[in-house]
Order: sequence, then C-alpha cells, then structure tokens
Amino acid sequence: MSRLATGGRLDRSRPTSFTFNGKHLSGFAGDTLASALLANDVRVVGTSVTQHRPRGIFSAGIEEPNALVQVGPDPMLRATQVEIIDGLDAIGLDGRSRLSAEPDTGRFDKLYAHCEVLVVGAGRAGLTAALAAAQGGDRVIVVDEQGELGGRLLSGGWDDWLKDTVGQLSAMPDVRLLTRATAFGLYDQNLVLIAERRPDGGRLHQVRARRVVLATGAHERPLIFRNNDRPGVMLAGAVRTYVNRYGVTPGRRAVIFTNNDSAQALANDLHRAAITLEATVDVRAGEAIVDTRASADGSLSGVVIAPLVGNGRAREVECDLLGVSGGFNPTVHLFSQAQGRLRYDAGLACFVPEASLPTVEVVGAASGDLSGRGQGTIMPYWLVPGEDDDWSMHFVDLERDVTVADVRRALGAGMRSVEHVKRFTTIGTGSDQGKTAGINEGAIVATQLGQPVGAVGVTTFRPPYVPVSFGLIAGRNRGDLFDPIRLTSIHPWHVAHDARFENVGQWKRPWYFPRDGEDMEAAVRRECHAVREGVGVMDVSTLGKIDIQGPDGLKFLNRLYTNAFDTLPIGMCRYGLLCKADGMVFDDGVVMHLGLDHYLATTTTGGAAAVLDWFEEWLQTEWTDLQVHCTSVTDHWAGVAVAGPNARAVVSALFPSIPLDTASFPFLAVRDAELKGFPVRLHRITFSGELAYELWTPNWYGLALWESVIEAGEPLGITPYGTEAMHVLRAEKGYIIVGQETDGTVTPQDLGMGWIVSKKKEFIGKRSFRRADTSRPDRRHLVGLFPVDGNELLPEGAQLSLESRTDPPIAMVGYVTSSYRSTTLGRTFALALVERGRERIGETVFAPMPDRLIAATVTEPIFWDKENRRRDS
Amino acid sequence: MIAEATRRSPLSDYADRFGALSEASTGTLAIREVPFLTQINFRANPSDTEVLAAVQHQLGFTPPVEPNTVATKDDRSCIWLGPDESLVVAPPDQQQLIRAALRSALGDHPGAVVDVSANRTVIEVSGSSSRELLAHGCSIDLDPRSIGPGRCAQSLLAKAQVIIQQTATTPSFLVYVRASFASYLADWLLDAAATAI
Amino acid sequence: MLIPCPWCGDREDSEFKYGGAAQVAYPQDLETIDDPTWARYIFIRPNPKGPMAERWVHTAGCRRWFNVVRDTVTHEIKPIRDHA
Amino acid sequence: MLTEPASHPDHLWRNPEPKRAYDVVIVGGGGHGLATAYYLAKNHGIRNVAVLERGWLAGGNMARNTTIIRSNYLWDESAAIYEHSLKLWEGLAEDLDYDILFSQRGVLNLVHSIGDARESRRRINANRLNGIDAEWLTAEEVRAFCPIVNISPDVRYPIIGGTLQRRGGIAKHDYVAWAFARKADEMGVDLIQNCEVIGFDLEADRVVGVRTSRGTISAGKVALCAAGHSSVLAAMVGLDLPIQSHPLQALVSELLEPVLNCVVMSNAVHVYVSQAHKGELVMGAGLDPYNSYAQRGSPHVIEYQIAAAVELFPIFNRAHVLRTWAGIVDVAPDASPILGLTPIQDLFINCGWGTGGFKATPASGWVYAHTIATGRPHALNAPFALERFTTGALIDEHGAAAVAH
Repeated sequence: MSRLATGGRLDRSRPTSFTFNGKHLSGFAGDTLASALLANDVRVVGTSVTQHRPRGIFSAGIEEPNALVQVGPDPMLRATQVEIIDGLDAIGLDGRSRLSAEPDTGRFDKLYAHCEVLVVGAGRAGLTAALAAAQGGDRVIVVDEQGELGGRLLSGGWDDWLKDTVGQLSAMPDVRLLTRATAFGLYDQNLVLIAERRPDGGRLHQVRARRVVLATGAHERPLIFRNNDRPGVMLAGAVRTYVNRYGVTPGRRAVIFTNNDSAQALANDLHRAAITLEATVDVRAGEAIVDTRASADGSLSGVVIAPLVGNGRAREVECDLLGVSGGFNPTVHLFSQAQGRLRYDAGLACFVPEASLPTVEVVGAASGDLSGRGQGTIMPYWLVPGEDDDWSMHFVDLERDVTVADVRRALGAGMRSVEHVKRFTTIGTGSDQGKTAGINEGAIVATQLGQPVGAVGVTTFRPPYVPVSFGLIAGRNRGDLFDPIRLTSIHPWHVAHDARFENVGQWKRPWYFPRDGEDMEAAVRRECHAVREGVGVMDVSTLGKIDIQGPDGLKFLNRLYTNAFDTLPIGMCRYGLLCKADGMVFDDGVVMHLGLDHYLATTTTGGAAAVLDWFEEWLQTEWTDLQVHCTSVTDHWAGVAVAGPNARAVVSALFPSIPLDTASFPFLAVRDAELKGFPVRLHRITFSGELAYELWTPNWYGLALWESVIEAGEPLGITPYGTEAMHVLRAEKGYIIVGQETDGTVTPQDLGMGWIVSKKKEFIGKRSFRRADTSRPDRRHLVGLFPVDGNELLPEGAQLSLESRTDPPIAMVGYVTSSYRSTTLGRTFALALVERGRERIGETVFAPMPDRLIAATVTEPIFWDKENRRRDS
Repeated sequence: MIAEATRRSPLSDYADRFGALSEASTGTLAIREVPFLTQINFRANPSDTEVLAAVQHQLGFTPPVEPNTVATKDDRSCIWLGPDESLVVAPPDQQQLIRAALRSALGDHPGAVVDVSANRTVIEVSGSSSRELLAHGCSIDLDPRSIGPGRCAQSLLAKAQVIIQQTATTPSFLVYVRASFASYLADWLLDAAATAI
Repeated sequence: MLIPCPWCGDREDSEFKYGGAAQVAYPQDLETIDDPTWARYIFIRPNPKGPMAERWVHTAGCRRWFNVVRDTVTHEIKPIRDHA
Repeated sequence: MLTEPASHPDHLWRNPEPKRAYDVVIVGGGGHGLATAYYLAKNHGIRNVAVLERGWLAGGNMARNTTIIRSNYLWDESAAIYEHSLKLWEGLAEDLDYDILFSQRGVLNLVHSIGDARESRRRINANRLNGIDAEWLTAEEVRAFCPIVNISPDVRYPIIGGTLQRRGGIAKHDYVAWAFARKADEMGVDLIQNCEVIGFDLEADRVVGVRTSRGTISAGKVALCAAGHSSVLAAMVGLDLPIQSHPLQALVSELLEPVLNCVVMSNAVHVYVSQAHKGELVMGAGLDPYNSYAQRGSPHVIEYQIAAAVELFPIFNRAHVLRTWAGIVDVAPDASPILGLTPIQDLFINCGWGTGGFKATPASGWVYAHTIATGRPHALNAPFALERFTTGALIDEHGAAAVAH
C-alpha cells in the first residue's frame, strides 16, 4: 500500500471496496479510482491505442489522456474523475471501448435555469467572483466539475478560507452550488450547457446567464522527451494532488523535470510525504531528461539526464516517479467557444485570452494569472531531442499515441497548418481532446518550422469541453415522449374497438378497424363496402381548422386560394386550393361561410400549422391593410363524418327536427343544431363521393357525438372506417390527397384542376403559371390507371415507362401516386402522374418491377359516379 | 341546458395519477385538471380605447395591453396573447354571455370574438416544487423576479405550446394546453415529476 | 440563440420560425413583369456575411412576425422596431 | 472493419508563391476545387492552374462533413451526376494512388411512415430504371442487415422498412482532399493557401483576374468553388445567387469497438450515422433553419438529433459526444446544385450542393473541369444551370435531400 498514515481529504472511517480488471481492491470514501489505484500500487492502468504500450495515471483530473476505464455501462471514463463507491467495477481500456447492449436503467434528466451570474470553476478565483456577485444581490450559479468545491485549493493550503467562503455562499438563498457538474458548452447569448454526474445517470442543465465568469483554471502541460509515456511519468501538479488531497504516494523515489518555478512546491510536498527526491532536472539549469528506463511491467524505473548543449556525459538516475512540468495552459475552451480571441504570451509561454468579452469575464489562472500555480519564471521549452534523430518515442498525444515523428512527417509532406497536422497525425482528437497535447503540437510545429509559436496558433476549441453521453443529451425525449402524440377526443373509443393506428404527423389516426381476425385487406374491403352500400362513420377531428373574421375576409380568401369565393353565400361551403408563389399546390380544404364577415377554412391534417403560418405571414407582413383575424380552432372541434347511401337516415334519426332532403339541405350546405343539449354543426360535404355529412361539436362532446352516431346507425349496420378505406374511397372518386398526388412540383393544371384556377382574379402563385416550364405541354398529368390484369396491384411509387421491358436503363414517363384494390370496381386501379397523360388516355403504360412487368391502361382520373348522382342524391 | 353527462375533458382519465403524485410529493406538488373553462379569444385594436372601455364596462376588466400580463375581475380573467389578442377565461358555461358582451363591446369596430373553450384544457400545477417541475421542460425564467401572480407567458413546455399563468405566490400555475396535446403533456409532467419531487 | 420578440421578450430560437430576409416586397403589376423579375422574387434572397435584416415569427408565443438585424457571423441580434 | 490509420505518402504538396498569371484560377481549395484542378490537368491538359484557398486546404465543409457516399437520387438529372460520381469513387483510390478508405458498406435509409414508404419506393424504382442499385427492405430485413437498429413497433415512430444502396458507403474526407491535392500539385497546379480573394478584375463583361490578400493575379478563366461563401464572392461581381447559407451540425463519439456495420439515415427523424474506420461514430443532424456563416448551430438541433439516434439505436445511450461542429452549406431552392456558366464571360460557378457536396466531389470536379475547359457545360451538369430558376425547370430533390447526407 502506498497510502500515507494521515492527511488528505478522505473519510478514512469509510473504507470502500471495488474491483479493477476483476481484482478486488479497497480505498476510502473521497478517493477517485485513480488515487485508489495508486494507493494499491496499481501503476499500469491500460494500454495505448495503436502502439499498445503500457500506460498509467498521468494527471489527477479531467485532462487525463492515459487512464481510461470502462465502468459498468459507461464505455469510457477517466479514472481520475471516477469517485469510487462500494461495488464499483472498472476495467482498464486500450484506447477503445465497447458499448453494452444491456437495457440501460440510468435516468437522464434535464433542467433549464436562469441567473445573472454563472461562475464556471469553484477554485479561489471562482469562489471570490461568486461571493462578490452574490453580495450584490444577483442570482448566482457556481458550477464545478469536482465532487467538492475548491478546485486546486483542495490539493493543499487555504483550507480555512475555503471553508469560510463556501459556508457564506451556501447560506445565501440566491446562490446555487453545483458540484460534479461540468460546463461543457458556451453558446450564443450565454447559453451554458452543464453535465451533472448523478449516481443513477445524470442531469443536463441549460443555463441562460446574463454574465458568465470563467474561472476555469489552467492545465499543466508536460515536457516532451523520449519514452515520456511510461507509467510513473506524471504531471507535477498531479503528484501534489495525490499526496496532499488523497494521502497517496505515487512513488517512492522521485525525479522532477521542469522549466519553471512551480515544481518547488512539489519538492516540499515530496519531502513531507517521505518520498525521496532523487534529482531535480531544470532546463533553466541547462539539463534535460533525454530518455527513460522501464521495469518489467513497462513502468518507470529510471531516467537519463544530459546537458542541453554540448556533448557532456549523460547520467542515469533510478526512480519510479517522474513529476513533469512544462508550464501551464489557461483553460480557454469555453472562452474560445464564446468566440473570444486568444493571444500568445511569450513571457508566460502560453495562449491567454486577449480580453474579456462584454458578458463573458475570465478570471484567475484562466485569464493568464499563473501566480496561483507558482509558475514564476519559465523558460519556454517544449521538446528534448533524443541522442539520435529518432523521434518515434517522443509522445505528443498520449491518448492517440502520436509522436514527434508523426508531426515531422506531416510537415515534411508539405503541411503547414496545425489543423492539417492535427488531421494527419490525429493529435487532439482523442476523448481528452488534446488537453495536454494541443499547445505542444503547435509549439512543435513552430520549432520545426522555425516560426514563433504565436504565429502557428492552436486548433479550434469545439464543444463539448468534456465527453457527454448521448443519453444525457437525449434526456427524457425517449419512447412516447420523443415527440408529442396528438389524440382526438374519440380516441378512447378507437382503442376500445381494437383500431389499428397510423401516425399522421404527430396524430394517431385509426388506420382500419379489424373485426374478429380480419387482416387489413379484408377490413378495408368491408369498410369501403359499408360506405358505398350502407353507411360508414369516420373520425375527422384531425383536420386543421382556421376561424377567419373581419370585413376583408372575402378579399383575403380570394388572394390566397386559386378559386374565388365571391358567390359563396352564408350557410354554404366550397372546396378551395392553395398554391405557393411558385405555382405549386400547397394545401387544400373546405371554406365555410358561417356569417357576415365570418369564414372557417379547413386544412389537411398535416398542413394545419403551415397553412395558418402562411395566412398570418401574408396578413402581417404583406397585406397589413386587410381587416382580417385568423384563429386556430383545430382542437376546439371534434369531427365525425357519416358517409354512405344511408347517411341521411342516420343523421335525421339524430336530428329529427332538421329537414335533410336535398332541397332544404343541399350538397355543401351548413347548419347549426343541437343534440342532447350540446351544439353540433352539420355540413353536407363528402370525401368519398357518397352522400355524406360532417358533424362537428366542441371536443368535450366528441365522444358523445360519435357514440350517438354509432347508436343511431346500429340498425343500419353503421361501420367505423379508418384512413385506409378513406384513401381508397376518395381515389375511386378521383379526389387528390396533397402530399400523395402532389410533391411540391405539381400545379393545379397538372392535376386536371384547371377548373378551380380563376382566370379573372389575382392570387398567390398565378404569375408562375406563365413561366416556360409550368406552361410546357409535356408536363406530367394526373391520370387513372387500370392494370390490364384486374387482380394485379400496381405498387405505389412504381415508375412508369412506355417501353415493355424490365432491363435498365429505361426512360420514365411518370409514377404511381395511389393504388388500391377496389371492391366497388371489382378490380385494382391507380392514380398516376404521367407525361402528357391526358393525351395518352386509352394507351398502355408499363411499370417495370424487379420481378415482373405490369401493363396498365391510362384512363380518366375518376372511377366512380362521374355525374355526382350519389353525392347529390 | 348543457348535458353534463355527455361532456368529457381531455384529461378525465388522469385524475387518479395526478392524485397519486400529489400524495407522493407530500405536499410539495399538486397537479390537477381544471376542465371546461369558458375561453373566448378576443381580437381588437389595442389603441381603440372605445372598445377597451366598452369591455371594461361589460366585464369589469380592460384587456391587457402590457405583454405577459393578466387582467382579472372576480372569477374571470383576461390573458394577454398578443398586441391585439387576448383570451378571456371564465368559469364553465359562460360562452354565450361572454361572447355577447365582447361582441357588443366591439360593435362595428374591427376585431374578432371566437369561442375556443374546448381548444385548450387547463392543468393546475401548484406547490413549492412546481417551479422546478416546469423548469424541466420550459426554457423561460419562472423566478419570482420574472413572473408572479397576474403575469403569464406563452412558450413551450416539453414540446407542447402552452400558456402559463401564475395565479398565486404559493406558487401556483395554470398551464393551458391544446386538447390534442393534453395527454402527452400529462405523461411528460408525471415523468418529470419523478425527478422534481 | 436568444431571439428578442418585441412583444414577449427574449426567447430561445426553438420558439420561433425563421422567415428569411426581411423587406422583400411582393411584386406589383404581376401581369406585366417578365420571368426574370418574377424569378428574382421567388428564388433570390440576400445571403450576406455580416449584418442581415431578417424576419422571425414567434410561433410558440404571440404569433407575431417581426424583423431583426442579426450578424450571420457573430449571431449578435439587434431589434428593428417595425414589426413587418 | 477497424483499420489502423492509413499510411500517408511522404510528399503531398509544395507551398508555392502565387504567380502573376494563370490560365485558370479556381477560387476555393475545398474538395471540389481540388478535384476540379486535378481533372483540368488530367482530362484537359490545362496545368497552368492555381487553386486559391482563404485558409487551409479542404478546411471548410470537406473537413466537416460526415462522408456519406451514395447515388440513389430521385430525378434522372441528379441520379446521372451522382452515379457518375459513385463510379469515379469506385476507381478513385487507384486513380489517385492513395488509400482514401473508401468503403462500400451500404447506405440504409429507414422508413417510418406509409407516406415515407411511398416516396422511398418511388425513389428506388427510379434508381433501378436508371441502372442504379437500390433495394426495398422489410423491417425484419433492416434488422438482418443492421442488427442494432431498433425495429420494435412500440417506439414513437416505428421502422416499417427501409431502402438500401449496397454500393453506397463512406470514405476518409481529409485523405480524399489530400489525394486530389497531391496529384494536382504533381501535375503543376499551384495550391495557394492563406490567400483570400477580395475582388475581381473585369473588362467589359469579362473577368480577367482576381484580387487577393497576396496580390492581384490575372486569369484567363475564373472558377468559383466556395460552397457556403459563394454568395459573398458572387456579390463582388454584382451577381445574386439563389442560395442561402445554413449551419449543418455534426458530431463524433469516442473510439468504439465495431458496433455499426453500415451507414444509416432516417429522413423522418433527421439523423444519419456511420462508424468510421478508427471506431468513432460520426453523426449528422438536420440544417439549422437560419442563415449563418458561423461554424456553429443551436444546441437544441443536436439534442433532437441525438434523441432520435438513441431511439433508433438504444445501444448508443452511453456513447459519448466528443466533439460537435458545423459546416456552412449553401442550399438552392430545389436542393440541387448550380454548376455552369455565369452572365459574366469566363467566370464559372459551382455551388448549391447543400448537404450533398462530399459524395459529388469527383463528378463535380470532372464536369466543372469540362465546363471550364470547353466553355460549355458537360451533358451531366447542363440541367443544373443558373437559368433553371427563371424557366422554373427545377430539379426538386427535397424528398431525397430533406435530411443532410
């Protein structure tokens, strides 16, 4: 054991047992996996990713490039950040990790927060800033990645100040202290994303802060020399942390290698911990470590020291611990994400923020004030040449196993940008994102090219600052909560009656209602038959509905729709078609004239939001002179369609007092009525071509209305039908579905709906019909298709050709938009868009499928009741 | 008159689950549906003082002109929705009465009166944990220094559009949600509450 | 991004729908303009690197359209007072 | 599937000073610019060529994309140019003598709704008749091809099937760029980095040179090839382009043992993902809706995309996001490229590839080089002329390009 008898911020009364690579070990509450492993004399934690060299613990924090472990379901964590708990089971990695297929029981939570001041980093600078802001009455959030506030202060000194400051902050109501939480992203207008580690998963905090104070400290960087990757080579500051905070001696015989003053403190700590200091090698004194030696397990057993200049003799010193300090890099990741500019400070030998930003302040070591780290005087120094010109064991990026030799190859190949070198060598692309390698990369490039380090610069810092699990970011947007499920008021009945559902946008709509063991085809056949021969009922609540009021309502509708509404009397409704400015069909629906200056327009289920946005856009940004108000009432109304020859019988049973004969209630008429004390609006409209009524009621009564219709229709065998039957019925009648017969490239004329395009008035999109392409004669027209074999079903989406062969390439003249088996027609049929289709009626086209060729005859796109007798009966 | 028996609110199936949650929270959180409220969407030119005065005369409050505020008189309130738009909310079954009042207030002035009572249902979220519960899915600042009794906001809660109205300092909030989104939002609230209490 | 709705206040951009460049007028005299002019209206919009006058609509809020000037590099946003 | 990093040649390119004059100056040293230079030299013997790059070679979208390669586009015109590209990809490593890690592991498009299925079938049928490999897979076949996809009917948007292009796959973006650069350099093309174009010299309606941060360079012909920055360059000669620049976000995970054996895309939930050769998951999102030249987007776009990914692949739940970023993609109204002549003589334009640029790199270079060399569009890019926006003869690939790819 390498645990000191006393000292450290551990709870020695709480021993904690865990396993590493299957071996049972123990530590204390307060240990990280790394400190516990060191205490158990585990020096080799994993192997490197490409060269498969043994690797140990290099740092004591988030910047760890070597000690990567798999813990339970977590594929890759840093041993320096894992707090040990009883039963923790960790496995050392080889730079790669494996995902677990086990169901994940972790809970990932998400929370929004707002504050005047967000302080990132709870070291001395951060806590000082937090206290000042809090005393000014601001809401303050302090976030720190460690389990305890204090940052580097936890590694020694300042205990009283820390206890006192944290005490004050904890007592303040408007201060929130977040530990085990890493601010990983700083986005536009100070949105800060914070990943909080929780025992059962994690929580993502999304904080909007008026002001952000970055007290993110600095990362110590190594010096680079041959075989600098051996277990036992450790950042000097990390050695101090293990000794002071965890009461662990990471070695017995130590050597210090540095180019600045900070290692002096380490010497003192080593002395207190009774670790022999074999040598202090200081490049400022003209010496450097040129190589290291390894023991059997590959860990450090000694170093080779030589003068920097001249060829004085090298000497070897035995040791099992090498504390390295090449200086400090202010942690500027979040500052850079906030678009802050960096400058190279030659005196400090690092990149520092040029200046704070208007709402992002940088304080402490992060701002380049390295006094707290005791850097003192530093001799900028990066790379110790080996005894020969072999650079293949000078590691720059330990996690990615990249050496100086790789960097030299990149430069030799002609690369000059650090971004190119990064991509060529993969420096900085590991899970540590090169926290200990990035600046050294630039410095090496600079020294090799004989350029100033500042001119070479650093690669861009991108979020996240630390790896963040997918699960955390997904939060509770999973399963049914992934996207809202929209339900109608009649939904419970559909569920109770075994409906199969179809996702239509966010809505769940009944697709078909199978009865005792029916498959879909049988059910749809039965539902269609019922509507054609008897009566069917359908939930049409999902239609978009826009209430339109105001003296200019008519003018407004005339400008939007391709057809005119001037002649539409109150109490009647009319089908309407909408185009975008490019002349392509956008949506369709029915416009009801409900009263003086009062209309209601329906939209397709999927188009509701887009159409209302479209209406408002024109009203608010273009036609500001119009006195019109639009209000969405989609959810207010439940809708029940009663369709079929017996529809009138069912509806009059419910509304005996309302005359429903065609004379008094013609096609497209609208009436308000009452049923069992609740309001119902009757519309005589059809989407099946049959005699049909749509009954609307406020959705509170939707289920009651539906059940009343079912009850009244019982004697007539009323049949609930779903979207599939509805599609078949409307196709038989040649009614289009926007998004099925159209795809944003189809004009009303293409659909043969020139009849609904006004020649007289101006409307959105009209001008586009005169463009060369929209007026060419060989456009694709909507036509009907009868497969020559009436049992053959054309697949929807089948491409059509004039050539009767299946071997590509084959020229295409169109494709099948809709295709069904029709009980009504006793055969299959389809709708299709076909080049010059209207000129080809009677001709044969072919659908070359992988396994067969389907021949079909082109027909008019209407197959049922061309004369509308049934509709108007 | 209104047929109570036939009327069904979007969240009538959730009463038990809401109740169980309130119990589990030991008083820190209570969720319940407030069904069947009268809700009338009102549009009028905010600078048309004549109309505003007429509304004041008819209903005892002036439609709020200041964004994100609510005017209240007795058991009726008027929620700001936009510069020329507000939502008059009253106890159940006052549709006729309020529509008539607003219509007459408008007279022949430009504007609109639309009954949207069934368009949204209302979920009351109250208790000391209610702010944190809403903060799990709502990005706006719910702190007392930004919102309080008499204030409202339109935003997204989880992925549903909502109107949030604070009614008491307890705190207590009314969340207005489109009827078709109600069960989704209820499921989300129950799931989020598990981590909020 | 945080978008300043002139009515509801600053809100996350997820509450809004983007409306592209502002102040693109619908052509008058549609009967007479030539195809290139019409094509410009339908397809060509400013795409500046830097300050851009653009439209947003607060779909999850007051449903009002409004204009801002946003820098397409820094994402800094300045409101414009007219709401169309 | 995992391979050690490919070894790179010892020499890639010179770093020459710009000359006074070139026969052709290509503005933009991305994948398309480098490929164009290569094919100008190789196919047309035009070697007195400079590629001017504002920053570092292929440091724009080429360095930021998710490297998906496929040719299963809906319309004949798109299918033709993307299929030509795929055929070039199939011989590219050999042609450029560089291991670009091109891997035809198959591109799987998931289908979540009946409407989705109809459109997908329409597309694969068109692909087949155009001689492009395309298959329909049932949900079970989807799982057989990609075992970690969750085809449970109990998810919010269940997978009801998929389409597969087996010849589709991925390549290593940087290596592709370097390979083109190396060969172009070898044939005498000057690749000039840190050289920003700040203006153009015109004589009458003819371009004769470019002004740059490193001096004025006269040019027989100038070829714009700057993706997201095309509008900025075009504006310098008073040319308005029908394109808008948007951020397109992407991300990578840590290195993982092989878990995903193909490219998976889902238009419905806006996610596309593959596992790169070293083992990291590479994933892309949908476009941010607003115009931007900042190489970053809104976090909620990434949030939605990752939630969707975990829905499709529950096994990804504990994988980590290491790095997110955004490219600036230039999107045309019909989601198809603009490639051809401009109203200004000797000035050529290649832009509007939106999210489809990487896969088109070889073909784009091939036909652009032809257009520049002959002054006439190649048959493959003739339909993608600027005029189509006046006539209305668009090539609307929103269906196929709805999600980035």
